[in-house]
Amino acid sequence: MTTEFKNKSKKPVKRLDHVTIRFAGDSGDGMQFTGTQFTTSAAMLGNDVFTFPNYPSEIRAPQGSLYGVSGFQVQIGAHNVDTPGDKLDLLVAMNPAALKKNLKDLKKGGMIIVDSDAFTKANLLKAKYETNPLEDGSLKDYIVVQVPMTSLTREALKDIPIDSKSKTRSKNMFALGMVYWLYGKDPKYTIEFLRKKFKNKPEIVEANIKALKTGWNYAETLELIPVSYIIDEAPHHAEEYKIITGNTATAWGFLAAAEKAGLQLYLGSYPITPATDILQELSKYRQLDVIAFQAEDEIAGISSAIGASFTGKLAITTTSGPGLALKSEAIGLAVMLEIPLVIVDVQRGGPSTGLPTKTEQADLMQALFGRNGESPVIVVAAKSPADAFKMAFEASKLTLEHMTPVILLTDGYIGNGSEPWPVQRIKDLPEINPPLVKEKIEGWHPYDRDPETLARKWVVPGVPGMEHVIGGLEKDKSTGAISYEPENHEYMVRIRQAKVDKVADFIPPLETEFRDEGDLLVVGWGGTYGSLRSAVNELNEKGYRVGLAHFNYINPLPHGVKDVFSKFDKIVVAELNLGQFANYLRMKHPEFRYEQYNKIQGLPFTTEELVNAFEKLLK
Amino acid sequence: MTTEFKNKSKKPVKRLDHVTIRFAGDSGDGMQFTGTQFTTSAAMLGNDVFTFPNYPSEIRAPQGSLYGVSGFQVQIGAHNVDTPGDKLDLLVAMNPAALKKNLKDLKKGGMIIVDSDAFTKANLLKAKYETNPLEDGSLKDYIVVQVPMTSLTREALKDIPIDSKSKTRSKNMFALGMVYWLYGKDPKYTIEFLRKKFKNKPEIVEANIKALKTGWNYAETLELIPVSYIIDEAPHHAEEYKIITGNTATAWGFLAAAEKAGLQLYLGSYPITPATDILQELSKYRQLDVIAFQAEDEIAGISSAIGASFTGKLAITTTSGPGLALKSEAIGLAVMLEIPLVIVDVQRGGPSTGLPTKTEQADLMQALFGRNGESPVIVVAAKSPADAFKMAFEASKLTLEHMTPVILLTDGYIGNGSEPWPVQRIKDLPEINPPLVKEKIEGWHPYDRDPETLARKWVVPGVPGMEHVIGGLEKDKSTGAISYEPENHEYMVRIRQAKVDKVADFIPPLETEFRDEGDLLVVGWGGTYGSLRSAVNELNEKGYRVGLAHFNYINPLPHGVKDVFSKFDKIVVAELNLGQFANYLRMKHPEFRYEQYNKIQGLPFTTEELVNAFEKLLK
Amino acid sequence: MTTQIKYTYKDFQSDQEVRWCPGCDDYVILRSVQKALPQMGIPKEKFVFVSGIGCSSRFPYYMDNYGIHGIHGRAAAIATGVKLANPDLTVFVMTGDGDSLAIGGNHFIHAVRRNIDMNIILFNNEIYGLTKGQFSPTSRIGQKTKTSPYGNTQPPFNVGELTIGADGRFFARVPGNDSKMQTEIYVEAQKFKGTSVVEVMQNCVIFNDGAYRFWTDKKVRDEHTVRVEHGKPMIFGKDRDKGLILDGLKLKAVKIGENGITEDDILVHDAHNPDPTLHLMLVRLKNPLVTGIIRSVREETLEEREAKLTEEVKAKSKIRSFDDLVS
Amino acid sequence: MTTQIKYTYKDFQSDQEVRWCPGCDDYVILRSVQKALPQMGIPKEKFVFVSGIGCSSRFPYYMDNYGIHGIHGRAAAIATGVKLANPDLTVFVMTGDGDSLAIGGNHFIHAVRRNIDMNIILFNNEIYGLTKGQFSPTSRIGQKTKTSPYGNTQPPFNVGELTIGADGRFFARVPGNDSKMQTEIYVEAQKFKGTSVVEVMQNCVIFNDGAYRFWTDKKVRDEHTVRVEHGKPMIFGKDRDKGLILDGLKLKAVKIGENGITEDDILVHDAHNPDPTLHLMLVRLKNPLVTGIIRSVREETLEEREAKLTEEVKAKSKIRSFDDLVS
Ligand SMILES: Cc1ncc(C[n+]2csc(CCOP(=O)(O)OP(=O)(O)O)c2C)c(N)n1
Ligand SMILES: Cc1ncc(C[n+]2csc(CCOP(=O)(O)OP(=O)(O)O)c2C)c(N)n1
Ligand code: SF4
Ligand code: SF4
Ligand SMILES: [Mg+2]
Ligand SMILES: [Mg+2]
Repeated sequence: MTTEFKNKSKKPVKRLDHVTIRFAGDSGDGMQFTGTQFTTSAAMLGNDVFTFPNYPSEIRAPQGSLYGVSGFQVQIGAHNVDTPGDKLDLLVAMNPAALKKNLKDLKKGGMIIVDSDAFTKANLLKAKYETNPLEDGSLKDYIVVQVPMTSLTREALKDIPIDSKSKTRSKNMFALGMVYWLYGKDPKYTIEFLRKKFKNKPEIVEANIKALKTGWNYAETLELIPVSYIIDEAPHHAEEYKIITGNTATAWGFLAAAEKAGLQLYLGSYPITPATDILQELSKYRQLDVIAFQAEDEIAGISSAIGASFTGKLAITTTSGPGLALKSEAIGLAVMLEIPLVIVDVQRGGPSTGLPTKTEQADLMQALFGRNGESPVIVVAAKSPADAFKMAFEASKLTLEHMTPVILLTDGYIGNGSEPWPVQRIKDLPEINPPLVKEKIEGWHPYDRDPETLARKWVVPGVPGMEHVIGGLEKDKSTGAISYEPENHEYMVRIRQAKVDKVADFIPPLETEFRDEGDLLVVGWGGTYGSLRSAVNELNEKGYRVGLAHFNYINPLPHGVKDVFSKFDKIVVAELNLGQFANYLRMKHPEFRYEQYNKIQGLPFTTEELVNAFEKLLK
Repeated sequence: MTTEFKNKSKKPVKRLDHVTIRFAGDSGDGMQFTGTQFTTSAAMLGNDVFTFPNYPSEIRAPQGSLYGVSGFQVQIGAHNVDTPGDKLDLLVAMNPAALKKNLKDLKKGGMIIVDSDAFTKANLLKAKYETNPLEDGSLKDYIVVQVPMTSLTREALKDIPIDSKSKTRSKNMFALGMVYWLYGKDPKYTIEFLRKKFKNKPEIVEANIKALKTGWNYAETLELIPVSYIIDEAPHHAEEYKIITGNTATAWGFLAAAEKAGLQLYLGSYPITPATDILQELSKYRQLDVIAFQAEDEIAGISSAIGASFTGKLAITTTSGPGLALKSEAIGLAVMLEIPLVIVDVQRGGPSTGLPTKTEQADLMQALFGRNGESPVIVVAAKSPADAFKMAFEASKLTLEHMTPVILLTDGYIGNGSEPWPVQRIKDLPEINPPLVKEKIEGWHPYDRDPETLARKWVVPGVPGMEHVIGGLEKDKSTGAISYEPENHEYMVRIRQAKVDKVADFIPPLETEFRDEGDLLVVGWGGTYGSLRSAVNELNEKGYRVGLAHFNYINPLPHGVKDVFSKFDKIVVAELNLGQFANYLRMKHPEFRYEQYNKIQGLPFTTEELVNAFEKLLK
Repeated sequence: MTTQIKYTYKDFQSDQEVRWCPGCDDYVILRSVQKALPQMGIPKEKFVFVSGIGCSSRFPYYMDNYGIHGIHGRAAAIATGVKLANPDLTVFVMTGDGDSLAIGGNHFIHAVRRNIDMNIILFNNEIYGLTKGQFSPTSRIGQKTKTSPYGNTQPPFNVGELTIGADGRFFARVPGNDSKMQTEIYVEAQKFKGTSVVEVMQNCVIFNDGAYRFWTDKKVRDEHTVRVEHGKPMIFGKDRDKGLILDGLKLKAVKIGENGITEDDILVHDAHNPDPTLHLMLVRLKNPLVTGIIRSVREETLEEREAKLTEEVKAKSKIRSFDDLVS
Repeated sequence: MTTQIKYTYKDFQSDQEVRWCPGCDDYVILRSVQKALPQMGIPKEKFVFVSGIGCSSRFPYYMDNYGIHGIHGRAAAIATGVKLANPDLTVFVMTGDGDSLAIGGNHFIHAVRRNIDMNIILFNNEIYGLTKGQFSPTSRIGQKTKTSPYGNTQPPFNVGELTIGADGRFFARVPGNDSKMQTEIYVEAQKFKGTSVVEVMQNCVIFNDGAYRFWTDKKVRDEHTVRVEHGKPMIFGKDRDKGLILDGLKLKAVKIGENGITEDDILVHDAHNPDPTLHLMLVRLKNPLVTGIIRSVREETLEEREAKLTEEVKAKSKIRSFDDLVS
């Protein structure tokens, strides 16, 4: 730690394995920024981290209102951390509304840091408090640290020549400084960051750093904070990880896949929460020859991607549930054309517009079956923010090598959440070998297939002598000409299915975590991995014999399911929907009996509720 | 029989139980008309009938070409007839292409009547015959009746003052006359029909009737036809039946339902094969206040229907597979709004554009699950052309009384096929009681529910004091205001599901046909009913112990499934897809083991292939 | 058509908290509509507000009327069903530039073509607000947004040109910050029988602040805009000393009193001319920008045509019920 | 751009049997395109034909080129991806009035707005052919079709107005039975850099026979149509004795020699004028109907603008690979 920020107090220091913190305030209070800074510092210093932001659905709600509260939660740990944490150890609440909305998530005995300046009558009213919670005793079960942050910040910055609004706005840095002190974290990364970011505004840099330091010092001396904490750091991580959200990781996975495959990346998309970030991220990379086309709607987005794929690009389209519904007809076309295409669905709460800013896993059935006719596609899912990189890469590899569309499912929770991603270079990544044809092949027919993958070749405009037309009508099994022949149709329906089924030979078999036989197997898929892992971990620590089988690959299912499942007495499928994966398993493996644990609240699982539910099954 | 058409020949008359005939010729040869005439006469005279047309997918293919052949198949029977028949007893082929395309479906020993005038070199070439099949002995296994129909017709009409083209065109009536004689059918209905239809063109009437009579007489005297047949007639049917296609029956079912419910019928649709007929049929009924709105696309079609439903109409939308895909997002909205809406999917071969003029049952999964989020709808299916009336009525009743969208599945086979429909009057039909509110109710909230059906009330614009807004965001369980509350969301997701599940209490329980216990239970759904029934009938006649359980109601499944299924040793699910209903049963009733019999050729089952397949399972 | 009840704008306020960003022009639109409604003489329960998805599409929640908050882009299609099914209702479509011109472009042009009597209020902020700032089909070339970090490359639609190109019979344009003009024009739009499109130059303070400053800023707006009114000369300027004249096939702004130009030389606005030539010129003008009702041509509406045809068919047909049909 | 290979129309014929109805204008279009292609000097493998669904959309199968027979309405959107992904290709969109203006209306107007260099050949038979005869968005009021048994009630789009309303830079109209004019105009459309829309007045012999008879019938076509050519006077008539003049804001057909009118009074066509006022008048004219290239205004295409921006960004950025990005 830089000497300046050495803890000089005599207060005791307590070592913790992990801690969960939430910064909450008005949308304008900079809570997302504050949280991100804390997270980055902790991670840079060698903690594991996992974050989850919780924005209001309004763009900019009136100051102080309940529905305008913005929150950022992070769990940091000395060891592996799989979730943003269930219950809070610390809640930073910049106003009454933030306190009101978030208090229920605080642990009994947890700490609250509030900006007491914000607890005005007007603000209390907006937060629908009848009495002041700082005074009425309602917070007696918590350690309440009241700090007049606004006035302290303004006082500290009084000599800096910036406007009064900017001074007030720096109070988030004051709060951050306090939290840094509390957890013994060096603020150097934030200071560096501020210097870079506001290069051209030295007063702003000064103000922010001053506020930060003031907060730090204030915490050190404040009696109300009787102790500070330390979460062991493993500094070797620092260089090889970046903290990225699942959406960024998804975007980067495609960038890497395109480069690895030697192809240009084409995205055709239409904004929709919570998938828009991927489009926004990829819009930045013209220098990498990415074409990020914002279309007039979802159908145009995917249709243009189909056109791009026809010309030999790695073509993708990104959306969320309602957009996937709109794309279903075009996905069917891609199935019929047998061309590469990745469709990303960042799932949100449904049905219909539903809960657009919340998370859910209820698009699984739609991804598997939401098309007319027998229209199989490969379906894969990412299990965490960082895993989204891997699965975007993997989805690209599968679509390019197997010549059939792939749907990649993520969700709002992992799309917006972040965790450290182990930086990878192109050379570390698996090869991608699409069956792209660049020169004339004698005797070739558009629907001839590779015997191993059943993929057809990818012949793109510009290759002389290979001119051909593909389309959505059923086609002859070899020439690709329109065919209404009954047997040919049956053959084609079955071979398209077989092509997808065969993918199972090219993906890793199912593995279990914790143990490969026992009393209960917890089965999950996609973004619930972290929560399930925590829960199963806890159960094993409690002495139960519980295994975890988490699926990244959904259609086809990986090999080994039967072996894995048959070694447990009970199987429970836990998911954020009414049981879609459980039902899918009933179709594919009717020989087992499946218990279900489901939650449909727009929220991820908490470890606690999972542990309780599974314990019941174990009794 | 009118005396004029009394069989005066000495040829023996053979009594048959049923017979299958196909009329085939160029698209311009009027085969659909000819077939329909024969069918109508047979039915009017008291036979049971079942037809299936087979159009070319081209609008008007070049004369004589193979792909321009149009066919119309009918089975007529003294008793119950469930299908258009597998193999033909008689093939009428107006040219070489018609013979070539249809011969494979003729029974060994069956009869072919050909227009020998059409077997010119040019036509043989177009039909890709190298030698003339009438001469090269390739038809030796059949009774071939060569008739120079064109010249005989022209000769017969030589004195009638119509143009030469019209004379030639009358040859289909010549052929029809022959077939009437052959099966001892009185042509009086056709003669009446011609008189009415061409009221203002007496020469055309004369020509057609003359041609018909000439054909009749010709058959009577022709030695090549050594015998005529009789299929017993039960004339009491004549008055109470109309032969209608499944698509017309669907349209009429909605007309009846709207009138019964006291509502105006609103259809918002976009043309698509093979569903267009329903839109076309309903476009005719302005006098019944039907609003048939042809929208700019499928999405506008359903969206406008949602708007109409909001105002208190019986709102429907009709489409086929690719259109259903496009409508999926809007169906989700209707689920969320909890308003009445029927979506008809006349299934065709898929995926994508697939085989647009062919039949298939591969949209089941899409109907059940093709939407984002947990988005349950009621799904029902019609099992035959006439049953489409009942199920359209039933779908309307369910959507109106349970305030949730219903998907009605039919298919190209039953949509285009026809059979006698027992004429029903409004008074014979069940009551429909939608929870429509016409006056202010104090204390009402938009999402209050009826405890029995869980349906909310249908309050429509125009009722003072009941103004409210509904939308696609999750809503508070009572007030309907936007709600992001986690528990409320879970409650709403589950109650929408429960509302659909509860429909099981309002529909008939599952029943079996033939026997209610045995060695094999054949399970089917939708348009395959006729074929399955024929096959199970045959198996029982052969002494096997086979039952049939056919599903009209798919989501929810009717009560009684467990009871029915558990009384058979084996269960086989037969469907025109890769096993979608079988998989659905695995989800809903994992306690049973399901065998599958599947066909994906754009064609209905034949009785023969079913009998063979099921026999194998019985061994 | 007139009713006894006298409403005030408060009768149209719902109990829902309005949740737009402070300073958003959407507040102005809301209040202007609420003020216009009492002037229409229509019972409250006969209004239906239909919207899609977007900031603007939240509108129906804030009105105490019947309404549907639909799905993105489909408001015009839903409204079409509402109006065809019950022509007795007064239908408003509240929509954004993304909602009606991106994903909903098709329903928009078809609604306009069909000329159903409904009122499309198009909140054109030249941005996607609700999804936090991506370019829209009306965003300008070069505009930096979250999905065009280096500047937008797609040329924008001109809403008026597109509307009239789709055979639009009523088109008006109003500044988002001018409540008075809005209220007047909403009343006119409702009176007009047929599809009326009102483009509101709506400022999004958060993601595209100042897009219309050149025309709506109080300091300059009188110089940079001309409000046209049927039958009146196209005069503008703080001192009402400027006007539009026709110079061949081009509109030209001139100063009255200069170069011998008098008020009589100034074009008189004919909103009712079925020929859209001049309306299109007005719609395209950028400086001064034209506000007010640019085009308003009465033609038979779809529902009128439908009703007439249905009457004709009924008069000729003997079928009165399902039983007649099957008998 | 020019290539050594000399093609004839036969080089563009595929081995698929052509399956339109005998007598359909689609045959004329096919042959005209096949004759136009050899004149373009582009290697065969660089052409891509994209279509949706409809009789017209069968087109790509009959060409020996790369092609996609897409889904209904999405041809323009698919083609957008083809061209943006590989600007080196020459892209044709073959589409019907239903395909491009009903279900595909949105993609159509957006393609036009964006000005991507592609050629949209719109087979306007004012009917849905493939689905056997329902009215389309260009069908006329009163037209009896299978879904309008008592006559169509929906007013039609004017393709040219809609195109120009969506900021169209190239619009041409050609008779479906005039192969020579078609070939010429397809060549011009391809040469034009930007989105070109060619409306073909295509006769559907089966479901809407004679829709264009008034204008295309050999006996009257010279009197009822005027073919405009850039830089030439708008003269028509069998004896080339008629012409168009401007009368205020209206076009008027006059007889040369009568009322003192000479050839010099006749309007000279300026297809390149960015101001669409006159083009719109021409597009709206019904008698004589205007054929030929009505508007052709060169502007930067989307792909040109994209390429320029990408070059700029590259010049400023040090990131050349994924590894640079994550380093
Ligand atoms: C099918 C679908 N696609 C995308 C979205 C995401 N979305 C919601 S509103 C919106 C754009 C809003 O822009 P605009 O219509 O201009 O309204 P504004 O917010 O600017 O008022 C988008 C892209 C959605 N809700 N549904
Ligand atoms: C999603 C979808 N909706 C509807 C159809 C049915 N359909 C096929 S072509 C067509 C209209 C064709 O009309 P047009 O584009 O004018 O082409 P034409 O046949 O007249 O050349 C329709 C409605 C379809 N194939 N797919
Ligand atoms: S984001 Fe823009 S348009 Fe939306 S409410 Fe805020 S200011 Fe208004
Ligand atoms: S139906 Fe009409 S458009 Fe289609 S091929 Fe036949 S004539 Fe041509
Ligand atoms: Mg907007
Ligand atoms: Mg057409």
